[in-house]
Amino acid sequence: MGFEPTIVGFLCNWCSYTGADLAGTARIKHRPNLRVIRVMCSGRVDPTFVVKAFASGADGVLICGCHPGDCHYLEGNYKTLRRFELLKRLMLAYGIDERRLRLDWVSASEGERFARLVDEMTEKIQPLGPFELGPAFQNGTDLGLVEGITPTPEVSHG
Amino acid sequence: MAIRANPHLIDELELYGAQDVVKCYHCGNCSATCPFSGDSYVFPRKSMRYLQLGLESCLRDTLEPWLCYYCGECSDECPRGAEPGETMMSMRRWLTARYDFTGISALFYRSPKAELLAIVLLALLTGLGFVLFGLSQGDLAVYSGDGAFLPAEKVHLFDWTMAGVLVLLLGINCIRMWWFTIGSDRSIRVTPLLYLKQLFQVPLHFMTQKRYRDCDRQRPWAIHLVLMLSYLTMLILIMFFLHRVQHGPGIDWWVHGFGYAAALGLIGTTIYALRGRLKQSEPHYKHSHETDWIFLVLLLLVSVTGVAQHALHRGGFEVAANLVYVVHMMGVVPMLLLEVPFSKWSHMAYRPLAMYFSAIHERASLNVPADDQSKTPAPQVA
Amino acid sequence: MKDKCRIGVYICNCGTNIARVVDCEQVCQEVGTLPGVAVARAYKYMCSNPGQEMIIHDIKEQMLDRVVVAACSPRMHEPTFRKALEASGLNPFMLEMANIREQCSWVHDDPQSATRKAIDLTHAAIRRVQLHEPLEKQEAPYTPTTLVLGGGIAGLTVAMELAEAGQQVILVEREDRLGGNVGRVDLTAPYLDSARDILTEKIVRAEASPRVEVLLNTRLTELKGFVGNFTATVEDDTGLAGDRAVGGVVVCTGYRPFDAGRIGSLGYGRLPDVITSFELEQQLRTGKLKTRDGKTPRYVSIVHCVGSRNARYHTYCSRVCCMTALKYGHEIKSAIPEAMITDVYVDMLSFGKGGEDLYRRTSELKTMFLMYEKEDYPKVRSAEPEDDCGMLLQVREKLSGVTIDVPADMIVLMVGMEARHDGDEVARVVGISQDAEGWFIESHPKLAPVSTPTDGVFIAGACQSPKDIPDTVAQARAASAMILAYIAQGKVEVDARFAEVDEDRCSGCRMCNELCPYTAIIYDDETGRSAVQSALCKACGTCVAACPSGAIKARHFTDEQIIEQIEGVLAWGSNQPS
Amino acid sequence: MSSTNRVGVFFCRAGAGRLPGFDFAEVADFAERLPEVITVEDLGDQPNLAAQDLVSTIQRHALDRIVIGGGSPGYFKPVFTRAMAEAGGDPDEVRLASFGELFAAGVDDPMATARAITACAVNGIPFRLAATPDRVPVNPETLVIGGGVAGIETALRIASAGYRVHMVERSATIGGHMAMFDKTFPTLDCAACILTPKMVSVGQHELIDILNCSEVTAVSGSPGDYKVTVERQAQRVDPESCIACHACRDVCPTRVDSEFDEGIISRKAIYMAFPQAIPNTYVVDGDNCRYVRSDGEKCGACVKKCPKDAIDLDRTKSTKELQVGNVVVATGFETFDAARIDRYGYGQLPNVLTSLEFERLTNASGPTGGKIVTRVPSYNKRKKTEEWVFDPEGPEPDSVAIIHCVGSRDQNYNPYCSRVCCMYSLKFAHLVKEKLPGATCYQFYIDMRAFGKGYEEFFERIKDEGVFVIRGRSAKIDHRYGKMIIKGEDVVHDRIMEIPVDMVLLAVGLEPAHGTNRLAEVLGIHPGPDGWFTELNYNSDPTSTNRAGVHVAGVCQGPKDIPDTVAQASAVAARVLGSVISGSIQTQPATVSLEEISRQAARLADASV
Repeated sequence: MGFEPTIVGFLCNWCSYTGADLAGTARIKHRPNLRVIRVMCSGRVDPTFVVKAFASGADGVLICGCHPGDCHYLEGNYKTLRRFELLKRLMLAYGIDERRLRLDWVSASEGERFARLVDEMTEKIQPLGPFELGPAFQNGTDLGLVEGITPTPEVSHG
Repeated sequence: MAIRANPHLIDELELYGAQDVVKCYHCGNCSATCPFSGDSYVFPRKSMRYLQLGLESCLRDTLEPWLCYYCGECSDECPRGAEPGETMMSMRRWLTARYDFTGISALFYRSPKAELLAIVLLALLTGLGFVLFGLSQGDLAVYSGDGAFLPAEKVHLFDWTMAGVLVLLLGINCIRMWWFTIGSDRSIRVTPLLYLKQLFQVPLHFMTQKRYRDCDRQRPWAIHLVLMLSYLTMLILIMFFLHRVQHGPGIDWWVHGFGYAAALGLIGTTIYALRGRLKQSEPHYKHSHETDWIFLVLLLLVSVTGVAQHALHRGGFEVAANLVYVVHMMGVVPMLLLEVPFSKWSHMAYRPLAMYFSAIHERASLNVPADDQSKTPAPQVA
Repeated sequence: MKDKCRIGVYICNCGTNIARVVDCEQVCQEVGTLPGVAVARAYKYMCSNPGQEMIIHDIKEQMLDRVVVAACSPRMHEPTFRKALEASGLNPFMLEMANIREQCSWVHDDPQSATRKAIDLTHAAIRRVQLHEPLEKQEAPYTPTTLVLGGGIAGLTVAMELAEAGQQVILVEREDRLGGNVGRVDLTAPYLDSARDILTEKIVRAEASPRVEVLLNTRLTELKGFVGNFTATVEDDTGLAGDRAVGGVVVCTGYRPFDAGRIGSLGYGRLPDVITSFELEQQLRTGKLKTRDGKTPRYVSIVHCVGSRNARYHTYCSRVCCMTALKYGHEIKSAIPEAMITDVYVDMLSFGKGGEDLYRRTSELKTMFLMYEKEDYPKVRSAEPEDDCGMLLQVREKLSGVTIDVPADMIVLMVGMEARHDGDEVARVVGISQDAEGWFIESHPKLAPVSTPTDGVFIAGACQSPKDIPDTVAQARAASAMILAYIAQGKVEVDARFAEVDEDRCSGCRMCNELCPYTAIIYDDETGRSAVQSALCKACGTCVAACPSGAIKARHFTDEQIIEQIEGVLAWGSNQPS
Repeated sequence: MSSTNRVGVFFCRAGAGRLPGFDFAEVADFAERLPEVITVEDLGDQPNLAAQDLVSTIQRHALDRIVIGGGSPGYFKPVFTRAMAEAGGDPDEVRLASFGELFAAGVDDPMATARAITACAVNGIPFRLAATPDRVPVNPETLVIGGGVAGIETALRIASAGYRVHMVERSATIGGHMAMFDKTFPTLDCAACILTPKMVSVGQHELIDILNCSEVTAVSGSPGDYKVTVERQAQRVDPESCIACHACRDVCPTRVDSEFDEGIISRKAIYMAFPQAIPNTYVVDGDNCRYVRSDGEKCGACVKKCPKDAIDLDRTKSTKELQVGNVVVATGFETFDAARIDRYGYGQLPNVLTSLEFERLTNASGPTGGKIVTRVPSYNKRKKTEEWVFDPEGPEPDSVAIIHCVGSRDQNYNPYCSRVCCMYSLKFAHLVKEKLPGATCYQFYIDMRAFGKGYEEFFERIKDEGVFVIRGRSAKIDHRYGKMIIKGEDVVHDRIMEIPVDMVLLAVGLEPAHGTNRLAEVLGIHPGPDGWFTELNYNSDPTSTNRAGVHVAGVCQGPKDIPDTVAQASAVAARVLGSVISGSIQTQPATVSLEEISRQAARLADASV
């Protein structure tokens, strides 16, 4: 059995989440590795969410929003785009393979595109193997980048 | 090469009786209903399509209308009232006209008035001829034997002359039929042996109409067979035993026995058919072209006058018998001369021939590498 | 707070939709042991009455304070279950749904991994719901004026429907006349009634009505605000702009005809007597049914599915062309009784009331029907002098298997319907989405065929997908019903999910002010802090993600809730020995 | 436009099938006396008119306006337009006086209406514009007849605006046919997921009263204020007390075919149609209950068993009077009786199923739990007979054929297209392929009518799934050697197909629900030639009827799919809300005075100048 990565997906409510639902209604089969978290807009995706996801054991993170120009909130996805550049540099600094993080656009009518995206991403991450926390990353966590927003630490894991 | 559509063909066929074919929307119900429609010949839908599109050459070259015996099942179940059965009937009329090289047939079918006129003229001419002939050499009061008004041997000669003309006319038409349906078909190669091997089909179908019996309803077949056999019996009696037929007044059971049976059969079936057409009692009687009426009326007239002269002769009414004989001939001549090569009666030749040709065609096309004949369709992926 | 949670977890089988792939019992067992979970159940149809009753019963009996439903997409049934929570006296926001149908059972085949995923998603929902806070719904007044975009038959119907109910309407039309595409039509199928009479009545009444304000040559350039309280900026040709306060918007922008010139083989634009259905309509209206050189055509050919049912142009069927073509058969025959009509089609879609009858009657006119394979368009060429016709149309006729040349003096192309080129602009302004073909997407084809994801904005008629007149009128009225329901209520509930600024943490940097696309955040000079105007906020959360001091909180999408969810989906994996 | 028009009126009788018993002479006589009319001609029923003759008529009388009167005068308009253009007149001045539409809808005095329509056309004004409706006060309550998806949608729309709705449903539960479906095309989301929440909302809405097991027996009153008599079958189970615990069902000795499951399994005489039924209570089927049939002599077991004492088998039917302003008719359809076509063998061959039976079979909550299996013989101990039943463990079919247009598009049965069968057949093919990937599936169709949003795409997808689509109506089903042989012509490939299959699904068409004619009589509205209720105007007013305040929604007006039904049902809600919000309802004017016509015409002329 090969390595099955776990990918955390942040999908905007209006386009990408709807597109993912459409993949469902159209029964477009794809890999079961993505775990979707719904946000109202891709602009809502705080870089700390991404860092948190990796810290909690995700092997990859996918952020999806409406196509540039189509944002339900007019320009939220442009902000995501700008923020994403910053995020990539951060990833580099942490020594995270950039293939583990992806930003893409899926509109409400692109169920097929969404399914393809999930498959592609899964296939790309598979050969990379499970994500391991590098020293830089751990330093980052120590620096409080993540700690600051982690809620009540006494939560036990299921 | 593309064939040009002829939007006027449908108007032409309308004259031949195909009034409802325009309604067909090609669901294929008729072809699937038809017990004859099968592996090599799928009809009537396809022929109806040729007709709708005015593909004259396709229609001319098809044997399919002759394979239909008009049981009427297709018309009964047609969801659009397109009358596929009647359409096939009309196509047979049209094909008859196309096979006929003289153009007379086409004239008759397109204008029944012309046919009626021709019949009346020919009848009068015949009547006049026979009366003059009779008066010139015989005695109106003598029916048979010496000095007969219309002596059997002379009539016999006349009959054989007429038969010669008929065979010539019909023969040419049959050859044309062969050319259209088999001869000109480049896609098949027919060996003389195959022609010979299948030749038995002609008498077989002529005598038994055996295919007709495969229709779901068998009664029309029975009626048709009785009519056909009666007619054949009568034909043989007249062509070969006319002398004995006319002989009298005693009853020659060896000949007259057959004659009575045949006359009964002819009169019975024609009355049945006329009644059926009047009452539109069966699907194939629902629609009547003028030529159908002319044919039946002539046949009934000829049969009745035939019986009448026989009876009058036996009853000793020689003058009356001779007069009725003339009337009889006034029916017989137009009926044979006009109906056999040019109109409805030609089908007694075309139909068995069609069976023969179709059997040849079927076997000949087996030699040709056929396209996929499998029963399951290929997935229709665009 | 979290320790004291009592969560009810409900896993829906959705008949077999979910249960076929996901082992619902296993999900139930695994999540049942999680901290905070008081009860976990699986049931055939959670959304049905017994299912909802079960939840309500449990809330009361088991003293639940939070509910997780693992079922279909929240876009489908979140409102349903929220109502159920409300019915039992719980705040509706104490609900979280895990989407284990659209995003799990329907897209995965392997039961094991699908069940795993369903458990993870449910687990995440359980973790998240623990941090949910009760939110109170807010109400806002509803302005009983409606903006109708588009003055075609749909727009006119909406306008008159509302005006007759005594309500104010602003009818905005981009062109210089009302009537739209129906205005170009002479007679309607299948009864050949006058389209003009239908339109005249509506236009005259609309223009005469004191309740309908007709704005011609005008566009909607901006729509601000929210349901019941929109501010619409309309701009006319001269650039003169004005703001209107409206409560709801109905988009009825219709369609445009397909450009037949795109299909080269049909000869449109190349041969003068190849015309579109709209050009024929014009000829029929003016009584001048002539070829370009002034002759009366003897052969008229009508070609269906031009631009429709073809992957290269539009996959969809344009729905009205078949009936219109059959109508043309009658009209041409009436004007020129000697004309021969050929009708080249793919499938005959004469499906409406009276449609099949019209088809039969057209057949009886001796119209020659030819069937071609979808996408295998006929080829049109000029005829030679000996052909005795203007053009020849070559068709690979399916039902005879023969390639046929059809004589034609005039060829009518039944051009399909296409989304309008300015559709994306409209979609952007009013905040709705388009499908791949450019049609506006309704909220749900069966649950809410005229609603859109933006509350208060409705779509009607052929801008949603091709439609004939009766279906357009029905849809237009359906949209009117939605508006009238708002008006009758006189108020709207405002989404409780908006952003809030924690004044203590706000540094007053004003970064968020610029970011907000709805200018809902205003900086207060006196306090030196920013504040969100909740009614204008649409809860996108961009400001939340951007705030450097973490002072902004998105209600119902807080950082804490999302992070808890992230940990939830990954909880199982991190517990596994690697 | 000057007031001295020269108008020619022509009556075309051809296609007057829409006008039985119409007196053309009377209208012609009337038209002749109108001031601007120069000539009136009755062109009889010739189908083709020569443009040249008309040109000379126009020129002879110097006509500047033409009015064509008749049942469907539009059929003659193009030749008049052409003649007008060739005679040098204004082709826009060819007006239609169409009597067919109002005739079909049924008006009280058709001749008066015809005269008014003619006068309007002569004056160049649409009848509907000239005939300004009156407004009368309206009762804000609404009656919805029929609790299917159309009735539910209308009721919810009206109630959500804050107005009371009475919903009368003939059967025990609302939901109609849609509740029986498994999936809906083309999105394949489950019907229950869409419908049951709406049913729940109806059941819970305080402004909606559901009267199940009830029928409307009489309607009196006038627009805006109708008095409706509703007859309700005996309520032998008290809905307030019933807790749907099944105890009564378990002891009931009587089994009858379940209507909800299309008779493929049975139910008891005390039953709930399906677990999600609304109202969610048990009902007693009085026609089959042993106690009721024996006048209280026998049985009564359920009464003793009920833990809440909710059952009283001695109750009798009751009537209820309602006062409403609007009536919405949403009575839907029933399916064509496939047994009428004996060559398909329905009723004789156990594995020939109708579409509704298959919906139940493939439905997860159906008798086999959604498994597609063929019927197998089984010995019924109670009846001591062998019968064919569905066994969830029974054999799966290897091949399934679906025949379209069963009873539709056929002059021997129903000439009209039922509009939904093509799509649901494609859906069936998909379900077969999804649940039995190894099975072969054939579709026999005539024209593929995939016209809605996403439908054509769905058709393409079905083909990609490997379903064989055969253009050609199957003619018959034979039974040979234990297999059914389906015979049909593949008209595209010109061959006869004889395919052995294990299961045949008949895509039966839609017919008006039984009792439609009686209801029409009670309400004073008209069913058309096909039996569906006639709308006031096909194009501009597809939901109104000739009686003001009586609306038609959904399939009872003509076959429709679910999106179109929902849209139409909401459209009716708009009409109802429009009237109750404004407090008055518009009457349907059937005639208009000459003075009014000329006044309106003058106004129209001023407006267009």
